[in-house]
Amino acid sequence: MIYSIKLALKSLWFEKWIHMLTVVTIGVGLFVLGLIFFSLYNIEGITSRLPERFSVMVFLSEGTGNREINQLKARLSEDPIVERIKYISKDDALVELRTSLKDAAYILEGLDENPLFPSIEIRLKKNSFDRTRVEGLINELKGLRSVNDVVYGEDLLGTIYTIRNGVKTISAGVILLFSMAIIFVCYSTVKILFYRRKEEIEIFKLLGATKAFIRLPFLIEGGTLGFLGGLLGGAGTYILYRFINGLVISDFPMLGVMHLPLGLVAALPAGGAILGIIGSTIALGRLRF
Amino acid sequence: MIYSIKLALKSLWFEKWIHMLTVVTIGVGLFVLGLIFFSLYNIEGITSRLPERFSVMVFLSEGTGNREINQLKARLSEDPIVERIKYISKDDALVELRTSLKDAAYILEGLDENPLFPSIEIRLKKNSFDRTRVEGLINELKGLRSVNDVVYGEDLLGTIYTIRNGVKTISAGVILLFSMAIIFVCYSTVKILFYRRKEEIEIFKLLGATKAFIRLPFLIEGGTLGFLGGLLGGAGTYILYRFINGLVISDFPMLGVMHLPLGLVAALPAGGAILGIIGSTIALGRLRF
Amino acid sequence: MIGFKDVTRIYDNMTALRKVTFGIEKGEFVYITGPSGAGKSTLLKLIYLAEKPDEGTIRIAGWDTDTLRESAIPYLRRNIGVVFQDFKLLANRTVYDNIALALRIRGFGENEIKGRVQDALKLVGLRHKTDNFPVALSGGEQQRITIARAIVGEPTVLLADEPTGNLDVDNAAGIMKIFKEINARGTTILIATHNRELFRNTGLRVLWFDSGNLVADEEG
Amino acid sequence: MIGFKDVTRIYDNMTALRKVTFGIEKGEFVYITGPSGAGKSTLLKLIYLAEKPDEGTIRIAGWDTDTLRESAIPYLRRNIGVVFQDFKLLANRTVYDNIALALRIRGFGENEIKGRVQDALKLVGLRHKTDNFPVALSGGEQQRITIARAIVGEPTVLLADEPTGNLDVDNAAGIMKIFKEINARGTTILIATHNRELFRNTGLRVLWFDSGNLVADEEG
Ligand SMILES: Nc1ncnc2c1ncn2[C@@H]1O[C@H](COP(=O)(O)OP(=O)(O)OP(=O)(O)O)[C@@H](O)[C@H]1O
Ligand SMILES: Nc1ncnc2c1ncn2[C@@H]1O[C@H](COP(=O)(O)OP(=O)(O)OP(=O)(O)O)[C@@H](O)[C@H]1O
Ligand SMILES: [Mg+2]
Ligand SMILES: [Mg+2]
Repeated sequence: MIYSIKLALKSLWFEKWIHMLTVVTIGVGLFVLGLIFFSLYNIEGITSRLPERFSVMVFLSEGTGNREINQLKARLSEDPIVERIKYISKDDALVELRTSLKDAAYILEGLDENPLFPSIEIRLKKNSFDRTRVEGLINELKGLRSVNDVVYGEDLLGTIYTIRNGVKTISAGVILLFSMAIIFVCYSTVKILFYRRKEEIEIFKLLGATKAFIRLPFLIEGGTLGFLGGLLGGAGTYILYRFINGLVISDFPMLGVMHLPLGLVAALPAGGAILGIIGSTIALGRLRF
Repeated sequence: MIYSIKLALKSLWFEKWIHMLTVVTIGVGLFVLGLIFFSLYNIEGITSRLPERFSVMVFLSEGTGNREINQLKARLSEDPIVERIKYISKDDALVELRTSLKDAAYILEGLDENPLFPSIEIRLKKNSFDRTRVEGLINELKGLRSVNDVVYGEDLLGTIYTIRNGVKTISAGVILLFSMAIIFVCYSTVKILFYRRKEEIEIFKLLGATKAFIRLPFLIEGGTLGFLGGLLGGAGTYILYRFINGLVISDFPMLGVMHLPLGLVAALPAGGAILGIIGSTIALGRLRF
Repeated sequence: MIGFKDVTRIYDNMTALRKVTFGIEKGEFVYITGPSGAGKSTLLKLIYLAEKPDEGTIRIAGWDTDTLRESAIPYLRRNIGVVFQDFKLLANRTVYDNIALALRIRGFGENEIKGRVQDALKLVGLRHKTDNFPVALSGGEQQRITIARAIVGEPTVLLADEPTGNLDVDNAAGIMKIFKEINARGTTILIATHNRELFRNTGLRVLWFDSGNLVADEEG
Repeated sequence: MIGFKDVTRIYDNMTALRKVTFGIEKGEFVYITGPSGAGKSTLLKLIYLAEKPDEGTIRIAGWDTDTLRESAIPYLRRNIGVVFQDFKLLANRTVYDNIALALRIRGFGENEIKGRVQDALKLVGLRHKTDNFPVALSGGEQQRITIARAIVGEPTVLLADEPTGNLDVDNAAGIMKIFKEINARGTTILIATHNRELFRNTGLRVLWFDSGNLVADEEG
């Protein structure tokens, strides 16, 4: 066992040049995978933050009394999918309209009296965002006598779902593709390693080495290569993350700060080691005496 | 020469298993590069199409005569950066406002008379999109007596530039990174090939082979591997393109159809062959007798 | 110790050994000879299990090769020291590591390995080459390293394939002396050689092969 | 044809050849002998330019190795056929391709190559092994393939390093007969061997080496 480790380390060091290239290859592969997970993580983050910003407007009927309004407010506050509600009086509504019309606000100057209705703005909870429940709530509200109309971004709702599903579909494809690519790279790397050692393995066998004795150095070597590749890939991902974040902060503040889960950076070396060992095992195949 | 080609092909066939892995590795690398170029191409396409959709609204002063309006229209039509103009009368404007307010359009019901101004919508040319010239035009228009106000997406204008520059910066980094990665992969592949043949090369030398005779099969082999890898990468890119396009058409019609320049698909095998030959040359290094 | 019964080995269309039958007792010293391509190396390969017979059965140290479990092969091989005709030295290990490998495979500790390897190197007269790589050795030196590796594990059977092909008379005599000493300590020895000088007038047993047939079994 | 003047070759701290001076005329048949590690192979390596002398000068076929341009080396080597002590056969090529390689490097056409390779294989008695890979050959067969490769190009100088180390008496005699025929046609021949039987009573020139020193230059 100790000798196997020594053997593996010696071999790693003895052919350090060729192994450096291997590590870089695996590193690049894992870097790409890291990048993809990073992108997915942030896309998921951004799309899942969207519903939070999405609100339902409940326009109240003219002449709805305070009691009814308070009842409705209480009913909505209790609803599990509602984050918070905001009551907007007729006057508030006009101010808001004026603000949103900006330069074109002068079109409101001809108004004699406030034609707007009081309304309640409902912000939905981020996590319990569930289309059928949202629609259920909306239909319930529409049935109320005190409610004149409910305006909700039906289109937006659909779009968010489409985007999320699209992202998920693409994600699945891309992850599958790149995982396969990385396994291929690891496999081919170890297979090449193995081909180069064919003669050595032959001699080991003839001298009476057990299969475990022959395999162990390869597994250790493959694992180490994968681990180092993962370190490299992780470092690359982290550096790119810092770079992108710098760019985002200075040039695209509206996108918010990207997030790189530290677990991902840590997972790359571990994943690399596992992939390396799997690749080595496959590449070694079934030894025969 | 003929023998060198035969030698290369034989060697390719003789070790077809290991070479298949090499081709896959290079293929994956070139596929990633293809993907990046594809993405950049489409991001460029989308951002350069944005200004086309961007328009400047010129609100005319109340009581501006038809002659003045026609003069202004003529002046604008002549401007090299203007794609086309559209005159919107007071009535048109109200219809448009009503449409854009949708469900909330009832707020306009209290209006006695149309409070809106006639306006001219200017669509800017896509190609001659140049910030300073656009601002020059806007300032000129603001100075006119017949013009009440000019509304243009100053923010949007800035954002487009920022996005474009950001994309370019990221592009440069990503392309550099991946080109290096691919050269590394090619190099390491050929270096491994070379290591495996070290003994063979030694024997060739001792039998009196010239350097060209020794190098040629390697270059042919490296080139062929790169070419096949490129074919694979190109095929992969094309398939993904079809897949994404299918997705886009069915789920994100608003993004428009993505474009895959056929030149890119063709460039991958050619680029692969060149990279393979470069990699082989570097890997062979300086032969000594 | 070693028993061949009607053993035939056919490569593709080439019969390397044909219905060979013989037995070797524990502690015997036997030569195998015959012209190039007679099947000498094939015979040794069958004993160290690098080849399997197409027909017939082989018994080694009580094991029947027909019924031997694959996982037992390494342990059987550890009792057999082999001097390969083509040396089979690892080009990327030093002389020391090449010889030590035979012991490391057997799970020896580094201290014991050190002593044993140095002894074996001394025996073949190459202690000054301990840290060289095989490529830096002359043909005869490589051959002696191979011999050192075969004997360092103190095997119960020693197989030597043309062990003096690259050695001058004096060195060859030295090696034969070592073999005889090991044999005296009880090791069964089989030497495949075309060099009749080695066994002439020794009175030792010689198996003569020609084109895969055992043609004579006599004293040298 | 070949002239050594005060040639010394030192590997690291090991002097393989020390101030060696001799000359060989065109058409001579010379043996180089001495114990294992004497420097025989090193001497041949210096002639086929695989090694460079640390001191002294070597002249080969009118070329001075000091002033020889690197690009001329392949062309000089094409005039020298070498039987390597460790064979140096390509494991992934058939016997045919291994021998043909020597001619392909020289730019021969495939038709001429075919005829010549078959002739050379016939000469060493291995026509039936044309399509085998080296691994499927016995030690002596590999050695004869190496010899066939060395002579197939009809070199002006033939260097053979222990060419009969893996051959039985009859095969060795056959090979020596071939060498003598080639020599009769004008080829200069140098054979490094520890096998004194080869030159005993032949009356041919023998250079004796010991620990890198040329200790005798006499008739065998
Ligand atoms: N793997 C193989 N495939 C096909 N033929 C083989 C193989 N190994 C050996 N042979 C053939 O079997 C015959 C016997 O080979 P073997 O190596 O046993 O001869 P040998 O007696 O050791 O000869 P030498 O003295 O030349 O080493 C030879 O003709 C050889 O070509
Ligand atoms: N590349 C090298 N580096 C270091 N030492 C070397 C190298 N090549 C040869 N030697 C040493 O030089 C000495 C002479 O080697 P050489 O191969 O010439 O011997 P030789 O006469 O051919 O012996 P043999 O009959 O055993 O083949 C040997 O002691 C050998 O160890
Ligand atoms: Mg043999
Ligand atoms: Mg030698």
